[in-house]
Amino acid sequence: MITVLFFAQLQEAIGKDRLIMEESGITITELKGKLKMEYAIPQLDHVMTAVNEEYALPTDTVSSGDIVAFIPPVSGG
Amino acid sequence: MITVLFFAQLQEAIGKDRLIMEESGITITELKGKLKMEYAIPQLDHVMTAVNEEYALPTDTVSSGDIVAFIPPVSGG
Amino acid sequence: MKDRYSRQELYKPIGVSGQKKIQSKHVLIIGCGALGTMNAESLVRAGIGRLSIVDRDYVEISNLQRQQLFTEEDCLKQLPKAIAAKEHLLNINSSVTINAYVMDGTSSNLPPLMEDVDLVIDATDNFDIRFVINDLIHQYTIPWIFGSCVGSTGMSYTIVPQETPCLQCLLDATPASGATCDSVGVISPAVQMVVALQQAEALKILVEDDESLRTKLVTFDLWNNMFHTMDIKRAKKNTCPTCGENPIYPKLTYESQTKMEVLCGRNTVQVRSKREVHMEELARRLSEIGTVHQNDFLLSVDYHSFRVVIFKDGRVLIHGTNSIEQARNIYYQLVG
Amino acid sequence: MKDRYSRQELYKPIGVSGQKKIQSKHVLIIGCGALGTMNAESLVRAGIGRLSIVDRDYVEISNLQRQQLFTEEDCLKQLPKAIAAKEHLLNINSSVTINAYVMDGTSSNLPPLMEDVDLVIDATDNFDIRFVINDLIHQYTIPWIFGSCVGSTGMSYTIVPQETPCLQCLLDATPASGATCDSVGVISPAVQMVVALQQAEALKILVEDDESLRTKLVTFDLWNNMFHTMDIKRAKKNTCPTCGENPIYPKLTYESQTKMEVLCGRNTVQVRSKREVHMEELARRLSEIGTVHQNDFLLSVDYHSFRVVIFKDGRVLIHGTNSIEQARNIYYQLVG
Repeated sequence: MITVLFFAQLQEAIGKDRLIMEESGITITELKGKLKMEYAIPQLDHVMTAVNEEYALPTDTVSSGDIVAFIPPVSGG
Repeated sequence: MITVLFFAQLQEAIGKDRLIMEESGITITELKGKLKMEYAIPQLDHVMTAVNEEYALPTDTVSSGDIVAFIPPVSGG
Repeated sequence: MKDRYSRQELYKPIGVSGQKKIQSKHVLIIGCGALGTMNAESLVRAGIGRLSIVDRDYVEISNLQRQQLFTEEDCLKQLPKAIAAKEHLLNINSSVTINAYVMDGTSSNLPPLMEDVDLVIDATDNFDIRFVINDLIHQYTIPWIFGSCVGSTGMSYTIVPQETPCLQCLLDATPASGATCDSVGVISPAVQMVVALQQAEALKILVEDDESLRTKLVTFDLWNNMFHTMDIKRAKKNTCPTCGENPIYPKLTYESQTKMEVLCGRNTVQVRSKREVHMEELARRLSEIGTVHQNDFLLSVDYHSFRVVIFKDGRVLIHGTNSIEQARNIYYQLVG
Repeated sequence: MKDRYSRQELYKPIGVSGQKKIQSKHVLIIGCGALGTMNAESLVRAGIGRLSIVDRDYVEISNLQRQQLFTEEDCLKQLPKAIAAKEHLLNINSSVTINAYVMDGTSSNLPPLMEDVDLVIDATDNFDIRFVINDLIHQYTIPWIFGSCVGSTGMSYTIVPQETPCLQCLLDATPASGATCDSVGVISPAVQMVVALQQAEALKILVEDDESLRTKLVTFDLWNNMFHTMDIKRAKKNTCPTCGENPIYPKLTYESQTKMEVLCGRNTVQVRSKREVHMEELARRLSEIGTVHQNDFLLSVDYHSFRVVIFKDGRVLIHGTNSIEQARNIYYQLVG
């Protein structure tokens, strides 16, 4: 079971600010793939990913208990 | 092993913003007692205490792995 | 002017209907220092309907480092803060109704100002007045947003009568003393952070989106990069004298008030407070300001042209003034 | 005026010596909108020695909701933001030297402004210019503090050349599009929170307390009560074209610049950018602004009196203007 946090405009695409997913042992790329199948979130290709508050690479593996955050760069100012 | 976080003027009394202590199974009151023996922090009687980000009572017990935060009320504005 | 609030109306949780609500609401800000001016500017820019501001002070040069709105000219003119703020706020948004009250808010004079108010924002600098506000907002059933800062630290917490624990639940008694900006300083980012937390909550309350309110107390330290939230549901007490089942609003009684009196012919004001004084802690803190002399019964310190003597029972003598106003400022600056 | 900075000097990590350092430093703020005005006011109150501000815009009524310093009169006079800001800042602190540059910062005109600067603060509204700044500050070895906000969210991150990962490391390519304040709105607490984070870091850099710098990227959402930090050490790339071992500063080349040209006699400006366009995402976002027409090759939307056509290859036509300045604003407002 992993917790996925969504920031900024991703929240609107998902309809909430977090999801609990019954996943484990998958890569960030695979996780993104699953989310894209279920939700209309094309911009998931352009976000930063953190696992347990640390910058994550697409090939990193997510384990049960991890907290994944998808953080789209915000441009306004 | 517990992590103790100190806010505001407590940091100055302790000399740093956190301590790692080899304690477990003691109450908040006991923990405060130990800290007062070691450091000159009289104001520890007037602070709020959180254990794992939840408000704690003096009789609550702290276990290994817990994060305790001592938060003195700040009055300025 | 129809585009004025467009960026706020575009923000979905507010929208056009939320903006109309904001423009129909009345907010009371108690205190017009660092937190007060910034909260006031933020609400006036957001298009609040009516804003009432209470403050007893005048603009001083040492305020300019962190208190928005005020200019060097306000300082030269020694304008009361509430008056100077009102003038600048009207230049920013002439459509807002602003009531400026130059007075020392107390349990006697604040009640009339509570009528017709949708939200109270705490921008005070001491716990005496915060406990009075805590009682008043429960008596009048108005939400309020506690905020405070000192050094690089600060805290904020939203109190909703009948819903959340109140300040009395959280802090059993008035803290003996809190660090004050006059003893350990303050930097403006700490102010900005507290106001950000307060203003987000204020907008939620004004557009009636209570479900989004933060239910936790936030504490932070920007210099040490700490940000801590605390769930305080457990702090709520059914026996609380303010928000419990049988409220008596203890800080609204005459006896509980901090009293000031001029000692005739002595150029001295005496302060009598119900609060406990922790002598060692106070001595340590006041030593930042000047040489502290201490014995078993009292401690004394020189502060500007004044001599301040603090007795163990909470009584304080401020030598060098016959002005209760001036004494009160010194008292809260040093004791917090 | 010796008491002016007393509350900052009392704060131990600054002290009297830190205050002297602040007064000897020069900060460049790029952008003078919501983040820019608030950062500028904060630094001027703190007693910064010299402040340079770059901005291409004029004060508009929709700015007043969240952009500090500006008044209704500035708006009526249609003053350039940098000029209006300078005037208000000097009323707050006449001892600060302020340079106001009314211009569109680019890789061509920003380099001379980098000379002699101790710190750059990002207060821009698009990633094109942020990547240019990222290259420049590495070329000139100046720390900079990235900040951005939209809706109730924001982020900040401190970039120190030769120490931390840079913006290029973090975001492999310019984001195809970021949500902008003109499409989804913004509330002032989000601005205040970003500025609090930026200003705390700014003061640390100015007093040369580099050990206290935050080493994490902060993201928050004030409406949803989220605060998230991300350790980004792992993002640093030795092969990074900006901060790696063989820097080429890719965004400083002529080819990489976003180019604007007036199409003769057509009342249209054409924009050519190297950035990739994600049509679905853009369409979804622009539908908040007006009816979007889309086919396999392009999408179009009406915005105020303009018609904007965006092609898949990144080319954009802005119909209804012959002004490159105006077109540029519209471009960044819509595409981000």
